[in-house]
Amino acid sequence: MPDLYNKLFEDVRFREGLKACLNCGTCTAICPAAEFYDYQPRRILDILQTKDDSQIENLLKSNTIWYCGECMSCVTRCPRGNAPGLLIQSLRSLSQELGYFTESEKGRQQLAIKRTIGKWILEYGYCLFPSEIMPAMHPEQGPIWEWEHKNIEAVMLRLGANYKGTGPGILRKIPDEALDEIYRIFEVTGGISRFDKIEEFSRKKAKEMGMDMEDGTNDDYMKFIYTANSGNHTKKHEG
Amino acid sequence: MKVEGKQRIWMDYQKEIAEDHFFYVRSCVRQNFFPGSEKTFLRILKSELQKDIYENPSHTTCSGIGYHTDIVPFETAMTMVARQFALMTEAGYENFTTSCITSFGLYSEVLETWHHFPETEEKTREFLLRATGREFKKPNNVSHASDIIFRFRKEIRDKGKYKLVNQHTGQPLRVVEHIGCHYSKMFPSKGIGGAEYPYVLIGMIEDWGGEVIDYPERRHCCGFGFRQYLIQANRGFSISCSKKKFDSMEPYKPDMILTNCPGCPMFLDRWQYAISEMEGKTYGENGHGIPVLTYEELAGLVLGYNPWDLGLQVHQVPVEPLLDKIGIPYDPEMKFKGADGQDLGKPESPSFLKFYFENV
Amino acid sequence: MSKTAIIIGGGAAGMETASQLARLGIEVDLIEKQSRLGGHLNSWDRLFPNRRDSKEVSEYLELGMNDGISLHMNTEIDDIRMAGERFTLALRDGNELYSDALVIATGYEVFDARKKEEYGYGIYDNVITSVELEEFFRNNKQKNLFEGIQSKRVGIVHCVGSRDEKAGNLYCSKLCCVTGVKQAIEIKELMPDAEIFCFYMDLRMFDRHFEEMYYEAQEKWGIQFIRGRLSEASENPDHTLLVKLEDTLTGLPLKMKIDLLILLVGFVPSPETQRLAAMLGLKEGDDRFLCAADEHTSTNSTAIPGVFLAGTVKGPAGIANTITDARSTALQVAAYLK
Amino acid sequence: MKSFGYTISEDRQIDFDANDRNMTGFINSIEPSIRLCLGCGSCTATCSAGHFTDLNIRRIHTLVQRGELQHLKKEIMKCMLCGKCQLVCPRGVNLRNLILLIHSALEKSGL
Repeated sequence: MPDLYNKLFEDVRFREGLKACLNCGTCTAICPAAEFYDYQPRRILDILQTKDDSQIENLLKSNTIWYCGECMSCVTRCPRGNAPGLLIQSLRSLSQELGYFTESEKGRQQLAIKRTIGKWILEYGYCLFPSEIMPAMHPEQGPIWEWEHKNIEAVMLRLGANYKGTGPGILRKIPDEALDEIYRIFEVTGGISRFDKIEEFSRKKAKEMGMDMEDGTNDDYMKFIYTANSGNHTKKHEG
Repeated sequence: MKVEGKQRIWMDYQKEIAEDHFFYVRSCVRQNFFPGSEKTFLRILKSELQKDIYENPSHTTCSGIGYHTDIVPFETAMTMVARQFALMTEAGYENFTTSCITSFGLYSEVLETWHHFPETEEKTREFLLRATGREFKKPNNVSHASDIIFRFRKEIRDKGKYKLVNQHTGQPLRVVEHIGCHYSKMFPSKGIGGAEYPYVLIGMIEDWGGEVIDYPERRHCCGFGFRQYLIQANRGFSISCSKKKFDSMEPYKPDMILTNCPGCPMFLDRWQYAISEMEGKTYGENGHGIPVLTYEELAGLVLGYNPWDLGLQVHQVPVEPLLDKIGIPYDPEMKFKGADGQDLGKPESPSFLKFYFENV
Repeated sequence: MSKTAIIIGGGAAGMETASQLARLGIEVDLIEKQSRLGGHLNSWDRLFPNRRDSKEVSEYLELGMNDGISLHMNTEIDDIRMAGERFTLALRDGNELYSDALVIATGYEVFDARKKEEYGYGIYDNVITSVELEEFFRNNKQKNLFEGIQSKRVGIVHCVGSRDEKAGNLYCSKLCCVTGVKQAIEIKELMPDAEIFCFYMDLRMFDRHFEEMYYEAQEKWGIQFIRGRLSEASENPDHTLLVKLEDTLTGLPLKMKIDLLILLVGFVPSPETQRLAAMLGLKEGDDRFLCAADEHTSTNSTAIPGVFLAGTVKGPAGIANTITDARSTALQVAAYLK
Repeated sequence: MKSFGYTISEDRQIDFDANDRNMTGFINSIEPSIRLCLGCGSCTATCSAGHFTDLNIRRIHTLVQRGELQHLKKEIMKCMLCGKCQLVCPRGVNLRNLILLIHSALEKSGL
């Protein structure tokens, strides 16, 4: 087993986020994830403080670390200056580096995020791009988005955007040189390697689950991870 | 509730906001969902306040949503941020301002990290140089675009045509404010008014004539939670968070919700629609919902800009009841027209949320 | 000429030090900046653990104010000079006092609850401090604490401004726990149908009969203890409060409506203590309370010959320990002056 | 009503005011020692059933005080009523009786 605690400790966010927890629960008290998921940020610190790699391994393979919404409300309140939200980020990073994320339903979703947000960052230079936000995948966006999506160029023109245009402005086409630069940044800093790992471990998992996985967003595995919900995430009481 | 108590706290969290010469970076979510807001922000700064604000066409996403969905490593995000700083340095600017709260939080986090762990700054400089050949200076002043509108709120009021007053009753409009989590929850001193009672939107509402409502779930996240919305299987979390806020604010009968984060207004707007479709429940008066505005949209209304230039037509919750209350004229026929009056058809009407109605 | 001592601070520690030194035949000047002796004791109603009237302790201390003690009320100190083994105190009124020994007994003040922003003290109508509750008990016992409030649920919040990096105080104020339990019982005595909750992290019932009082609170009075630190309070439309904490023994977040929230504010060094320490060059600990010459064996003297400490300038302490400490200081001063 | 592929959830908080605490009152009045818990966890540590199941007797005790009894039916069936918890309790809380009383309280209210 890799030296998990020490690997986590290499992450500055981990060092910044874990001082010494006194188990007061101010984090869990106001954590939106704790309100709706079987989740307590306090427990995360409890486990990490043990430095016990077998417990940490379980955590890295669990749904637990994927419930947090990274709103960082916990950071404001902690009387000891811990930052549970930052610890979650370091745990998620390590879970992906080691491929443990594919062991949980919520962790497996990383592939879907990589293939949407990740792809768009490199392709458009934006985290989102309107033509990609399909009303069918986002029905809650309502009739207004359906209308807007259908008329995107005209609506963007009406609202003064420079949609796919050159020069500055809203939703301009980001110059190819700039896109090349951000690709190189991703290459140099480990971003591309993170993406490759998400792909590689997911492919392995899809095979193990006997599911078809291609490169886009329409294969069985992608559809499965995008929508699968066991319903076991919100339970309040044991038994 | 004693407002003096809050005022004392606001005094403790004063923040320096540059006066002029801004290097501007955009927001991914805002450009997608509220393009009119960014347009309005620049219009106010340039034509109303005569400020110098520069946008480099080469700037990109800060990768914040990727960072907070954890597909983008911290080192990558730091270098993406460094590249934006390099563009600023090259253009000769020192005051960095961003349209996005996630970005604002990330810029703050990166600068703090560099401060506490100087080796990370060194490494980032090396990465950036290797990847792009660029070098950078750190900004002198980092602000969120709402900080700037806050700073010039009185000038906006003085130039304004409208006040946040209900013209039928003469009473101030009752406004709920919602602050993006990453504005000050991580670093209270970086937000006007701190983390517990942020003042950035309250200052605008008060100076423009409205009344601020404080309600129990004011500090609650809207529920975006990055991966919690982006993946369909998790959206139950996202909508449940917003619903909690609506249920908590409902008894106070707010006339509108004002936001400073790009994502929050979209979710608070769309989830009202989704809740109505899923449960038949609508908030606000007469089944119209509670209009959700960005601070730029509200500033634009105060200044008398055409609501359809501000982009208020791309809200799912109709804004007309609010316009009527303030007494702002609008042409219903033009709401869904393109530039030069081009016919674009109309969105369908939701099942429960009242979207089309007679002009009062 | 016989040697004299100056005691700065006329609270319990200063009064008892003065009284004991006078008994030992040493001439004492006792300086108090207010118009009344007794310090914080004047604000408390009944004392833990036996709930005896604080006025009885005040009376005891006043009995010690005998011949040999010159009282300087309403007196502030502008400057202290040390020359050889003599101290010269320049007073605000232009006078000077001289002595061979100096006792710092300037005590503490309570934590400013407004700094704990998320509890809304000074903002929400029904949030008060434990000190205000004592004042209420002392002055308005006949009145209804819940006047204008419909139901009667009280929340008592432990560790307000203590054990809290963000409040700037990492230390435990140690007397708040027992104060909370005492006040819970007292509210219950006044209003038997009140429902009372203590929100705590640990109950530090360190002294004699404290634990028994906790037991009594549970057994006789039905006070409920919920293990979790209060995370935030906000105001409901009807001016009641919505509080949120984790019920850590179940691992679930908990919310409840509270009619009156009482904040158990901790100890912080008084500004006067810090000012005098700076003036004299006395060592402050990382908690900003003053350091004695040795933490275990010389708890009343300082690194400066002739300068002594008494009471809560050294950290949180209750009345009994303060009085005991003051006596021990008096002995050390007497030995030094001999 | 439409479905978008997910549901709006109720929060998991203990909503103290929404809970019916009549059963708590009933249990506490019959077995007053229940009030005396100091949360030390000796009971859970020694619990025979707790070694083989996820039964947590201290948690059950706390949930009863919060009025969260509705879900305990299955949970208390894990208890073997051996009474070791009571033996080790430093405050002499009759936890065995607590289990029995939860049972009868639930039965009384038809749960």
